Amino acid sequence: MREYTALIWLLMTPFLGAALTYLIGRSVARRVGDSSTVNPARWVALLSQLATGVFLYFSAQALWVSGRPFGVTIARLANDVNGILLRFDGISLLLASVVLVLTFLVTLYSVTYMQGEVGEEKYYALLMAMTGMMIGLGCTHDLFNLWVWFEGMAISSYMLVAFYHQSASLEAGIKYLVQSAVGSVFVLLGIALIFLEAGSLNLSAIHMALGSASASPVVWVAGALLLIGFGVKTALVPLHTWLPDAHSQAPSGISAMLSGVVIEAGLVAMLRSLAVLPGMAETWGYLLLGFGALNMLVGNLMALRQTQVKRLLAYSSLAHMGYMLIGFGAAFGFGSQAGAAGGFFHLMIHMLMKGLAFLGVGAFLYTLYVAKGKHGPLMIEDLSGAARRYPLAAFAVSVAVLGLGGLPPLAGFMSKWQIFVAGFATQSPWVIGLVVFAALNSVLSLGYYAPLVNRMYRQQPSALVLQGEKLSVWLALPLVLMTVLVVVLGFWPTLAAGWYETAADSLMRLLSY
Amino acid sequence: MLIWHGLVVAGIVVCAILAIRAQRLLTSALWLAGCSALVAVLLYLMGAAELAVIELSVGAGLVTVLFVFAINIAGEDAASLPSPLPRPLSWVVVLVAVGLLAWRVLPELLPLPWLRVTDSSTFSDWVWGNRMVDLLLQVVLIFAGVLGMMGLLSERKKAGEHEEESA
Amino acid sequence: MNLSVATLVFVAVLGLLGVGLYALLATRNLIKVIVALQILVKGAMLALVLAGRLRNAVQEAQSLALTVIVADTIVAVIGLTLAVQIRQRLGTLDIKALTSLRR
Amino acid sequence: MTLILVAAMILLPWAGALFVWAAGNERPRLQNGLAVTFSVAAGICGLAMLPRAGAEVVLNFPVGGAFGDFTFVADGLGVFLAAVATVIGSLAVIFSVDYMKGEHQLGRYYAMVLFFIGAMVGLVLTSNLLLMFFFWEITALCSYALISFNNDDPKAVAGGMKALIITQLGGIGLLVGALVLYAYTGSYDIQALIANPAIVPAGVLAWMAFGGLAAAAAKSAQFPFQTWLPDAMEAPTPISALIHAATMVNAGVYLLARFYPAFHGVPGWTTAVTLVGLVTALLAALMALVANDLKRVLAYSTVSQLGYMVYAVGVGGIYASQFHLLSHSVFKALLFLSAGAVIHAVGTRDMRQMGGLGKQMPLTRAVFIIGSLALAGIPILNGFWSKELVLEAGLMHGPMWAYVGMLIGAGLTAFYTYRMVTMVFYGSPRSALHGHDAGPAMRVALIPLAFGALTTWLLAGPFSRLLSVESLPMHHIEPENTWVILEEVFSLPTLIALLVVALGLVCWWQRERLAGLGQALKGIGWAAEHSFGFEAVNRAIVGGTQKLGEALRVTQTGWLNWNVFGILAGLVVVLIVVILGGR
Repeated sequence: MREYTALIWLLMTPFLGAALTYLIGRSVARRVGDSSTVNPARWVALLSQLATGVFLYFSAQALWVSGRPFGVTIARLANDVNGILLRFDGISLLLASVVLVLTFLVTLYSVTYMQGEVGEEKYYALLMAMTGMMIGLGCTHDLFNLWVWFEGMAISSYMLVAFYHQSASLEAGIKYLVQSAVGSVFVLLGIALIFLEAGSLNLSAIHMALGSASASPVVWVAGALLLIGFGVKTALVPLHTWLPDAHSQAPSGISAMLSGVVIEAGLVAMLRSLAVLPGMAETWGYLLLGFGALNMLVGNLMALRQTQVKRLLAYSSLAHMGYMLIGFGAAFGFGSQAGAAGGFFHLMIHMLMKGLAFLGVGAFLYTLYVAKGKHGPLMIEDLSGAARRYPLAAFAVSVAVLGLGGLPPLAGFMSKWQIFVAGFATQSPWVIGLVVFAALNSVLSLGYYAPLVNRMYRQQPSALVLQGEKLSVWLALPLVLMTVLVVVLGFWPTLAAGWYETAADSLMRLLSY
Repeated sequence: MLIWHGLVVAGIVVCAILAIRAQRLLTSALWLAGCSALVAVLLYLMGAAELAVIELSVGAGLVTVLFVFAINIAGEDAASLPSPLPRPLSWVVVLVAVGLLAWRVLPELLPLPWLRVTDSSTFSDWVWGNRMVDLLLQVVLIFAGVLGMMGLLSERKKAGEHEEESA
Repeated sequence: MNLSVATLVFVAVLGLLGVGLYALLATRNLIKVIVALQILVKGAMLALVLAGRLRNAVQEAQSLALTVIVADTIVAVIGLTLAVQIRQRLGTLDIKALTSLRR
Repeated sequence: MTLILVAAMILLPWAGALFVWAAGNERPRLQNGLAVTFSVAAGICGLAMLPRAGAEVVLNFPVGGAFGDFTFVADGLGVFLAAVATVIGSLAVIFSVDYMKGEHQLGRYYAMVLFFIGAMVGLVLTSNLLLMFFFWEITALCSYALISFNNDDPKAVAGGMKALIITQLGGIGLLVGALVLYAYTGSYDIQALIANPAIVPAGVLAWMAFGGLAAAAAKSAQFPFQTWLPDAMEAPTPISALIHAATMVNAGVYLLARFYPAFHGVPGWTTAVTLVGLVTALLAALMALVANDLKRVLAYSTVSQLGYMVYAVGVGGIYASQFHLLSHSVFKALLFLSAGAVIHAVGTRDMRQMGGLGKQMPLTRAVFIIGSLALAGIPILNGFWSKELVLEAGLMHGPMWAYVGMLIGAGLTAFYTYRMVTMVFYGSPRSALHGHDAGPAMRVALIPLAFGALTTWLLAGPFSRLLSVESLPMHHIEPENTWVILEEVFSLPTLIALLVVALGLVCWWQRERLAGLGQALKGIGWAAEHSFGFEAVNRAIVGGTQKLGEALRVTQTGWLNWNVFGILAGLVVVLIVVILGGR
């Protein structure tokens, strides 16, 4: 397969899959009723994900073999430089893989979780569309096109957040919508200003056009707008306020997607667009480091006193975004490739761990509430003694949260370590101080992760646990797979090096250090 | 020339302000339509004729219809209660943000001459050619949007199954 | 000071931006929040076209702005649908009713 | 062969953990059998490894990236501690067969114990500082999971959390050390650092040295981190014996001993280590004097004895410190396990309710007294020899004030030991408690330990050969004959020390007459009962953090307007930063 053929199909398959998922699902739903349990939408979605995976494999193969990014320009005339360049580099590979893996697991998981919900086919179709948007977001090399993918990702996710139609989920949905729309306006303004200065939207062309002159104040303002605009989706403190609401109210599979890949996709968009503004990387680096510190502190402190499990996990996403920001801050501010590698590694691992945590907690939510037609928040007390009835799910959640807390031999330790190493290697006292601060934050985070584990291993199950439904195999399968991955990557971190090292290399090329 | 531009710009801002200040939602939507129409005029004046048409039909037309529909269903909810933010704080933060933007960007714009358009490409060259990916994505966006709207509007048939735990 | 058209249009951008942002801070009605979003996006769109005009790339800028209009209309549609649903569930469009998710 | 043994010592317990966990809690007999089999197999490997110690690398996995080479070196120090971990570990597992009978979640218990044993072996055998940190944290994780094994008890949960948080806090010191080492040398090789500390700049080495001291103090429950160990006594007693007396808490001492050649040149480091040891030994001994919970007395005495070992490292007596570590592991494990037998029999840990139990449990009494005598430093038990070696080293190379302090500590040790023995086993019964003697599996664990407490001092010579230049080239420990080493003990200072110990005992016998003195010392007693204010500091820090977290929650207002305000405020701040500092 020609490399760009694979790339184009990689970008198109999810959308074709989304359309097929909806059409087939809808026609069946019309025949056998909306809340049928035999809706084939999920299988169509799974198949199209597998097909996407095949094209991703070919693209990855091409990238690894040649070691060079490749791309294709879609333009009016052949070789027209003004077209949109779709380019597959290390960052694209990382984001696409992470997104696809999590979507696949979430779809498996939803087989039980979303079974019989009204609008199941819409759920899967939008999930596929969101996946496709995120894959495209990683692959585009055009600033405006980046925004279109970004906006598409947001549009596909609004309904998923508010899927349950209850007052709380609608509330979370509208807050999410308004705040991401504001962010998206800032991004557009930033793009307009860059377009004004550079006269081009291709990222490389922007880099060259702006590189010739000294940075004008307009470009600085544009960068700030991009940082804040994408920062809303990335949940930088204090732009984070939508996150705990949306993450806690969405169906658990969607919470996993939001926390595991959507905010990271925002981060990737931010990094890509900021990286091409020449001669400013240092300032963006310091800003990212600052936001990283703030995110860790606020995320951990807010999580400390939470009583709702999903809200607690949502706040911990803030803290983990902080770790990634420290890695990328070191990359921007100090040209540390190891920092970028650490940031990307933590992005991957966080996807696994937080995805696992949300799916595991969701499994409890499902067996204790949803399966009985109730929709309440899962409180920490509800998990008392869960391990006695659900040993597998309890173990998975324990692995996830202890990994999030950075305890070896789980993968979260290794990715944090990579970031810490990069921080120390800068030999800047400020960054070293920040790394120590990050380590202190990890200890602080144990202050809420560990009680969660204790709660699940109580001898006396809560009444709710005793009445819970059985854990279905579809709920259990993703949990097992992700638990194994979290442990294996803890012992053998370099297994993922093909992804995070390549991505870090690509980012450093963008920064042209 | 400049006067026309000036008048339209003033009209846009005034319409926007009135849309915000209007007590009734329907009035607000209509002022928004006015604002949108004036933006279309400005776009035309700037040489973006095709876009002006689209803005007029979509921005001033379709969106207004949508608003009117929504307001009809939702009903007026007129009472303008005070926001939780202290008013001076809102003023200060908006003025500072906009002021900073103006301070950094306007001086760069001032010396730029308002040249005649010499671009020989056509709108369709761009939409159907160089920006085709965007265009295809619009299709997906519409698909996702329609699905999202339908999903949000669909009646929960298993309503009994989704009883809320009122807090 | 020689006031150019570019400056004037940018003033419109800033005006729309300021009004929209202020409205987001000051209004408690959900539908008005959506109106404010519309106003904001109009500003951003004007800025795009302005940039294109100054770069002698009006056609390119138009094609970008077209996508902005479409995307933003979709956002408005979903936002309005959400607002209607909220109104039907909670009986009000007041943002105060939407503060159950706190802390 | 060494390669296989080293791998087996780590992997056998871990495999055992998996098997026990997989066996399921419905089959406790199978779980018992599996746990005992795997731990004993590891123990045999540990013993078989003892004659094979050497300074070469036995295992090397090049992992690459920022993780370096995962190397293992089975030198004397490591092999010795690995043997202690596996042997005492297997004894604790055997003891658990009786002690944990009827527990619901046996799988979790054994899996964690076995996981711990493997990690402890890894910790002492690796020569990659990252990997050491890795294992260091695993031991903390296991310790936490086992302390709060009984998750229904809020005290157990709190104790586990406290242990976890405090050891993790200290662990940051080790983390900094490892990161610094990598940042300046590009590898994590411990041996290279020890052979030539000059590979990192002097100022940076100081950071590593004091970071290491902090980590060691937290792990070994030394001043000012000592508070977690007494609360860790909520763990099942075999765990207290294994993790909180014989192995994990020694990891801190091990760390100091391991890096002594690299760090002793850092100005102020040895003094700091000496001081930490001295202060801890005295404070903990005072607290042991007033505690009434049997396991807490033992915990304080552990802290105090660890203080002796740290002190020994501070004055350069690596050999003495490790020898005392050996003795202490044996007699303290013995004391804990026999205390466990008592607690298991009578169902309480409060010594005020015990008394006169000796007649009901003669075997337990006998082994407990052997352990106590060793703890008090009475000839000819192993504690006597090793403690005298520590004091000897202190007198020869350390400051005089510290030596005097440690002598006082020795007297206090004798005093509280005697108090404990009488309160538990002698006198008239203070309540209607009925004890039954230790069960068969318990005996299997207790008797070898009692024998060890009587005899391990005979190993002084072989032990010095184990730690000699052949396996630890940088520590400069001379191999000596047992008798030469033990002869050193017979000198005037030893007599003084013995006199102090005797004085301690006399004080107990004459306690009625010394009541006046007791009144005078009431302030100290009160302070000791309140753990010298450290608990209050802990509580203040924890409470403060929680209050801060609670206060911050106000920022999540739920008001959409405020949310948008957050975005705008962020924009303004970034714009200002960019305008002012954009370079």
